[in-house]
Amino acid sequence: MRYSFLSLARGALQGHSIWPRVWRDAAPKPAYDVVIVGGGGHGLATAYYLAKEHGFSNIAVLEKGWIGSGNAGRNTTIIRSNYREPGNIPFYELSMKLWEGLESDLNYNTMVSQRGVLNLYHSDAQRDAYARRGNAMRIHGVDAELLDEAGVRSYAPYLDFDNARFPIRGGLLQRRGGTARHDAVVWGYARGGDRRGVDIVQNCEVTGIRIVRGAVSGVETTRGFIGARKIGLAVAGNSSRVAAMAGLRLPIESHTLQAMVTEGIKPLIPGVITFGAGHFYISQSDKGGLVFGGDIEAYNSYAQRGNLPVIEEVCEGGMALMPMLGRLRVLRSWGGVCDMTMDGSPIIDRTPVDGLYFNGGWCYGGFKATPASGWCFAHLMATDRPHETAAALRLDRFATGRVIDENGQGAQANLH
Amino acid sequence: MRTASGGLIDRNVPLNFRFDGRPYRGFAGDTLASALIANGVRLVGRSFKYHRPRGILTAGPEEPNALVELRNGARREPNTKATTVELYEGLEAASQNRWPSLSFDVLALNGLAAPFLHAGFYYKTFMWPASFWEKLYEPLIRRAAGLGRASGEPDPDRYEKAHAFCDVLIVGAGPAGLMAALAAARSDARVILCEQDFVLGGRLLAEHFEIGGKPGAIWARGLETELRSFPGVTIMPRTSVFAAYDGEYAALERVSDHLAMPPPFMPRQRLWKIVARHCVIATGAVERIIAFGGNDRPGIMTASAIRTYRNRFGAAPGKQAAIFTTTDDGWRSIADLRDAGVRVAAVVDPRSEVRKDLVSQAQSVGANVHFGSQVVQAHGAHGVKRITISSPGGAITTIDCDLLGVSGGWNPNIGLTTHLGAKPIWSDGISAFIPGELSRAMSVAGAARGKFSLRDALADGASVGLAVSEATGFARPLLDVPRVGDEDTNMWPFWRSTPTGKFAFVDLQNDVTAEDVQLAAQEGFQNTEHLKRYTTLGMATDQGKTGAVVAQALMAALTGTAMGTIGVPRARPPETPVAIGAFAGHHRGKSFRPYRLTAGHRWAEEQGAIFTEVGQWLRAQWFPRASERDWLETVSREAATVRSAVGICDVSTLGKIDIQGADAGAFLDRVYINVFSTLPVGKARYGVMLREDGFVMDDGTTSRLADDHYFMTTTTANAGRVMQHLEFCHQVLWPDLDVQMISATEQWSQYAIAGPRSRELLRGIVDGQFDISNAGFPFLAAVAVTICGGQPARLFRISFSGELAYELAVPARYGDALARALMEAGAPLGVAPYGTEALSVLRIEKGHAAGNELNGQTTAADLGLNRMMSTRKDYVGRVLAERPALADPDRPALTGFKPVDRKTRLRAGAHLFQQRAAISPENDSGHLTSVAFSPALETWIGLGLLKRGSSRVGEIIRAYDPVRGGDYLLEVCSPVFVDPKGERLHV
Amino acid sequence: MRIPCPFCGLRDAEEFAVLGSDPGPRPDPAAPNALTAFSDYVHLRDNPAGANREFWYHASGCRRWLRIARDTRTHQILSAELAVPSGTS
Amino acid sequence: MSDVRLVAQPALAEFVFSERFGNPAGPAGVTVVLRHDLRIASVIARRGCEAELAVRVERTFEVAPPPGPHRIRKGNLTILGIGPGRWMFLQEKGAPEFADVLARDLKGLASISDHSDGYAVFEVGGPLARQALAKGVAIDLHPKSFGVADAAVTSIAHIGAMLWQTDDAPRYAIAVFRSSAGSFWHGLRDSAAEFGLTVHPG
Ligand SMILES: Cc1cc2nc3c(=O)[nH]c(=O)nc-3n(C[C@H](O)[C@H](O)[C@H](O)COP(=O)(O)OP(=O)(O)OC[C@H]3O[C@@H](n4cnc5c(N)ncnc54)[C@H](O)[C@@H]3O)c2cc1C
Ligand SMILES: NC(=O)c1ccc[n+]([C@@H]2O[C@H](COP(=O)([O-])OP(=O)(O)OC[C@H]3O[C@@H](n4cnc5c(N)ncnc54)[C@H](O)[C@@H]3O)[C@@H](O)[C@H]2O)c1
Ligand SMILES: Cc1cc2nc3c(=O)[nH]c(=O)nc-3n(C[C@H](O)[C@H](O)[C@H](O)COP(=O)(O)O)c2cc1C
Ligand SMILES: [Zn+2]
Repeated sequence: MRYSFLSLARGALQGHSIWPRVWRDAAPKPAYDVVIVGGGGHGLATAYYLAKEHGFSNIAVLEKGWIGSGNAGRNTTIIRSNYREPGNIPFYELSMKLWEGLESDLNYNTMVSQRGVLNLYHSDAQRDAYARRGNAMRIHGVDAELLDEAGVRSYAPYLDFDNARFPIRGGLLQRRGGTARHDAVVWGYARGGDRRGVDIVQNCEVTGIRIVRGAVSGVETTRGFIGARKIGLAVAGNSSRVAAMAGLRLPIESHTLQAMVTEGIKPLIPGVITFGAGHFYISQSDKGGLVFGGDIEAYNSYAQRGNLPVIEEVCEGGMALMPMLGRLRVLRSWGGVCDMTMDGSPIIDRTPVDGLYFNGGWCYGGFKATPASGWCFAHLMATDRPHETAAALRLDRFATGRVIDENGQGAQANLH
Repeated sequence: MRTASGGLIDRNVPLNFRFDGRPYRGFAGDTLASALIANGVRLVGRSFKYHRPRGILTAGPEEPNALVELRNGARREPNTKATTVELYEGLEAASQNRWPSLSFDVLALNGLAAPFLHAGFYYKTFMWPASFWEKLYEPLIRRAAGLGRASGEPDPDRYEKAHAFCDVLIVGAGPAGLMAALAAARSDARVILCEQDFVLGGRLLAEHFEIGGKPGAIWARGLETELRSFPGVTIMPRTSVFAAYDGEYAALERVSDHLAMPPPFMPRQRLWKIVARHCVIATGAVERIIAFGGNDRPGIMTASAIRTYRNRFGAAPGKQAAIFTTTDDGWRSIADLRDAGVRVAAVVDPRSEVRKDLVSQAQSVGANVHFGSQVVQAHGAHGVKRITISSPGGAITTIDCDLLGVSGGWNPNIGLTTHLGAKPIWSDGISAFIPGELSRAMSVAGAARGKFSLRDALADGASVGLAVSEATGFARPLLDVPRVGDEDTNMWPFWRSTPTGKFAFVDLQNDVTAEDVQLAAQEGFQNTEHLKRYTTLGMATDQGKTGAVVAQALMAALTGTAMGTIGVPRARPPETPVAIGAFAGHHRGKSFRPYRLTAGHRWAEEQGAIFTEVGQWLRAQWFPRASERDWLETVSREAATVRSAVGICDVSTLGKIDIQGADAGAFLDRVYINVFSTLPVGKARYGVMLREDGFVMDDGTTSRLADDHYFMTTTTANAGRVMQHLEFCHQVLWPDLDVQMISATEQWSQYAIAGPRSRELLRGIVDGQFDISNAGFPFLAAVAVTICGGQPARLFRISFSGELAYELAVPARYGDALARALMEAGAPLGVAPYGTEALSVLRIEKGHAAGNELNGQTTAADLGLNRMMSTRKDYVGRVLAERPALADPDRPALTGFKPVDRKTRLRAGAHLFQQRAAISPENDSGHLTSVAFSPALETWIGLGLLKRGSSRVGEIIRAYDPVRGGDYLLEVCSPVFVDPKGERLHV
Repeated sequence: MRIPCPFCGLRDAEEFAVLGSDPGPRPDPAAPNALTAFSDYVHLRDNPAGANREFWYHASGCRRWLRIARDTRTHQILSAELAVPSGTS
Repeated sequence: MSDVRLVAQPALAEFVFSERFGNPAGPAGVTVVLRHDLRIASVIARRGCEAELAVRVERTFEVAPPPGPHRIRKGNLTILGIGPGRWMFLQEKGAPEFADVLARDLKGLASISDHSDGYAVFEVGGPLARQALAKGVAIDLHPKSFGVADAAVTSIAHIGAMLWQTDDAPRYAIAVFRSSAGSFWHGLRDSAAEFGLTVHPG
């Protein structure tokens, strides 16, 4: 069923009986050519592109809960390609381009909204760092503008310019950045994959990876053994646990990232704004809630929840930047388990086990990567060669020293 | 209407207020909602999607409908639940989400378009053309969505945070909470009792129960008095415990919200962080709705809310009522309505029978009783006027009423029990979710765990209280549970009427209907979480407290599953919404973060310094003079003064670490790339430390004051991290070493005295017995001296500027005086203070790396410091610095740059390309890290990281800075622009 | 979260800096496989869902490094001890 | 040589104090005294010397350094336990040589550093002192869990501090780094405003 104004009208007249399931409730088959572990955005996008771009037809996505129950279903929806390191920029820019065509590709409104992403700076050193980053983006053909204080004042007059502990000096603006409706991305890819024959199997937790003579043969799951010639891991926050099933140790720690949403209000904040002197970023959802967050919890966690100090810190940042937020109420806060790497950048690579491919290390920033991650992971799994834009996202970069450390924090996961 | 008597309001204290501009009057003890009801106001707001007219559904924080904009101007609070607003004199509130007015709202047309606007309709359309989304569709949706309007102005009120500790925290002061508190108090425990309401008593305030022969509210007041007599008990009204976190609870005290404006010196709200050894959750239960057509019309209320308005507020929400109930306590409303002078036209109960006395009571007030019946539709545009009911055999009856009480059963308030991850479980007994397995430090009592009758709630509160006292190590006290009559709690799970009718809501605020649930099921969004995310069920400001479970029950029926098997709804903090300002407390504006000032701060201020933030420090950036046009002129003058005469600069912010112990030298050898154990006493040495991953972490000068005593300096920015790193190296890696360290940053006030005349200046400061001649006190000497006639100080001959220079440190109490003394002594020599900017110019002229180069991505070799890397010892980072990519000779290395056109201004952050190479990522060969206008060279100069930079001196390259429109040629040169042989250091 | 510092007592986690998981002993820099051993030591982590051994630094307290075992699913602290037992520093 | 004599400036000299802040009604709920007479030195036991150090301290000062996060007072000497094998020694009305003398007395057994200028010390009393402090202090000051025999190194509204109780009134002493004294004072002033606050610049 194609979605359009027309079909919507038809549905309205026929009492909605016309709408079929968005994806089938597939039961697992005994074996597949490709099994993707993890029904988040990345797993579903990978399956979709494997089917659409590489002609695979016998694919399953195995999800331990319901699709989108991981970070895909709980992120703050920011998409951008304003990276600094040459290992990252082309990849995230590919993602941005895919976002720009995603809705017509999927025939699903994922509400990609290029409302602009502004990162503020508060010192000369920060300005220089953003200039370096903006220039790197421009050299890669990505849009970037460096605003001075006057530029920020006219772009976002409601910020606190006059009483700030760390005065705003300017910002790096990517106008093509913005937000997308996170759940819709999951559902859109699921629908797209499903229509191309991908089996989406929910409530199917992978509990083991069967390896025969150094090569994968399938996965043990809570719904029985499922054979597979190739297995792709896209389990984000659970990367270490699943990789351990194949005997791998990863340069990853799992940490909670919290986010918050306020009660709905009429349009107040048009774009996405990130504070440069504290941990705080914000945007407004189409429903009206201000969606905001900040730093990860410093300790390892799989609990999918965080603690009060980070919430306080985030709100302190919010009040420092936008004192008009004071009386708006936090309606809900939540947490997700982030796969933090030792250099803060992701990994899309083969593993030492034949037929086992790894996609993870998305830290707190993998939503924006969803389309490109699926695209590049599908490319890697189909061709056994890295996609050109993801060639730097290797697993061995820690051993060789070719790390992609955007902020220069070094090998401590919770500092990225 | 206000009843003639009754209620807990104070009829002697009338209060005037306005709603949508019209004046009304209420009484002390009213909420805004009860006062509106007492004034006959029924239409209070508009719903989210269809903009349907809405009234007041409940009497508590579970309210989905009666949202208002409270107060005006900068104090405007959108989405405020009228049911939780304590009335005060002069209160102003306005309806929201309507245009142009509450009674005529253009977007109510959405209601007509409802067939198009079903759950998730937007995912299926608005896709073409792509650019129309941001420009057209999205702005439309955004404007239509949202509820109230933010003020858009800085919040003028103050917020506070506070900490509290207790043995037992009790949440909720209903009968269960009060009994638990009494038990704990009598056992001598330290008790905190938090109640979100402004009166203690919970449902006792809302019902006409008697306890031990006294009205419930009076009993509660008596108990409150007894509790207050215990010194260990703290009672906190107007305080919601809104979250359970690891080891602490978060609560919000609404200190001044019941007043027009906070009194002087008082915050608006206070965020409490409560550490309790044990917590008793006694939060009661919330009555839920039933899905039927038009169940959202103003005048439709939960039956318990009707009783609350009648009994607590003396307000009757209508003239002619009907009751639609599937619980026995719904029937109890009849007596209360009768007492309020409200006619009860009918009682509709889907069950086939209830206890006889309930029936006879209904009949005694003239109500028609309809068993096995259901309300299928409510009618009335701006408020219910009529209801249609269907009875067994399909009979349809119409009943006139302007008030419909609905009782669909009770949901225990279990939110707080789930925050730490415990999963609720479904109870068939009460047809509701009850708390699952809890941590050992948390108990639940009363209606919050399904002990619904008053008798049970009292007994449960008492027994939980006693058990908790014992568990926390206190003696079990004597406690009688007061006598009360029995109370009906029978009910029958009943979720929706059949037929369900149009606009049968399961989420009133977000306009989610039973039809939407059906559609979600059909499209595969069946899991509770998919249902929620697809339809927005339970995502409104009430978090679905009255309706979400109805939708879940519908979904269970549609999918043929048992409740709870396709997902359990997850509550998240905060239990009730909390203002962002409260989480921030006083950390906003200039108080966002503490600031740190050096001892010379006031002196610098007097010198006219402009300050800049470096971490938390404020440092003098430059010292402008009236005659100077701009900062560049000032900074150039300051730098030139250092090169030609003498300048002084406050460098107290550098991290200083006192390191002692027999193995101090050996320890330093392991943390620095170079050797310190051989440093002679009385000498200083520049050191570089790496992180274990081989990249540079920090640099600084470390002096040896005695055999077993070193004094380290770090960069200002990294001081904390270095201290932590050193402690790690000692305590974790090498605990065998005899070394002790402690930060001494704050003890010493330290000034750089730099320039060819610095020795002359010092001669006027340092006491005569100290030889500070070039020979007697050569470059890198570091000793204790006395100055100004006996004041102990430390003198270092070190230089960041490349000039003859010193750093002089005194105990911080003399920091201010020393700056003044240095200025005085230097006056004849032309001394000037200089700030961080001139400091930066001077160091760039000398090619010294600083923050922009020590960016965490550079190796010692990148910075030209590889010769310092000792090969004779192990040190942190040595091994991984040998990784192929770190040892790659192609890496960008520290290089100097001058513009080919000497007038060109350089800017840090520009990227570097071969002169004729195309601008492309592959050709990117580095970037400018730091730039300065060099007064010595009379041109802009720069440092940067350029691929194979050191072998490219003389080459002309291109600097590309598109974000600032820069594109110019540079000459590659040595990073040392001034005095390349370093002769000036030694004069 | 409240951390039971063996010296200071139960304190708010805000007072601490946490390094992350305990990577085990620092490898022998002179061993022939030092490069690999150090790279693994610095980068690879077990990252278990369950008991995890971690380093916490009581930065706003006694400035001791603590070895803490903590359940990453519940945040429950299983044990906490000073990195250097008292009396040996 | 200079004939200038350096004059000491107390921490917080840059703040102008008036007698009374906040709520002007009735007696002040909180009183603050700034202590400028304290000499402060850290004493960190050398490796393996803790026991011997305790003996030496006891012999010298007639009081043993407390082994835990405790406070002990003897004459004008106060010792705070700030970490395992680490103490702060404070001398009231102390002389500038305090740290040097300590270093001499404890030579070989401990490393001594002078911090006399590194801290600003606030003494906070008055009937509502505890209520005011609860707005920043994250440890339980109830007499059941904190008393004159206790000391704590902690953080108060993002500012590092040493805290101890000087008498049972109760009065508390709070030492914060000199550079943060201004921020700390602002926080304290705001916390105490509702109770009324008097200040003695000491
Ligand atoms: C609060 C928060 C805010 C964020 N904000 C942003 C943002 O603004 N912008 C941005 O770009 N990124 C953001 N992120 C990061 C982003 O959400 C993630 O990086 C991204 O979603 C990860 O990819 P994914 O969608 O595939 O992961 P997930 O959705 O987490 O998918 C992994 C899936 O694997 C499943 N799984 C795990 N183990 C197993 C198993 N053994 N068997 C079967 N299935 C398994 C999980 O259930 C899960 O559904 C945020 C993250 C959080 C937590
Ligand atoms: N007959 C029935 O079916 C039925 C059903 C439910 C309740 N009840 C009645 O309810 C009462 C049950 O007693 P109880 O004490 O368990 O509940 P209660 O509802 O009387 O008291 C709960 C109290 O907790 C407060 N509260 C809730 N959440 C809070 C929070 N997060 N922070 C601070 N305060 C909070 C509420 O404001 C309320 O005062 C009895 O009077 C009983 O008659 C009857
Ligand atoms: C962009 C975004 C907007 C959200 N808006 C709302 C909202 O308006 N109301 C709400 O109750 N929750 C909102 N949430 C939070 C979700 O209810 C939920 O907490 C989150 O997806 C995590 O799921 P969990 O709490 O079930 O773990 C939003 C989440 C996201 C990511
Ligand atoms: Zn400690």
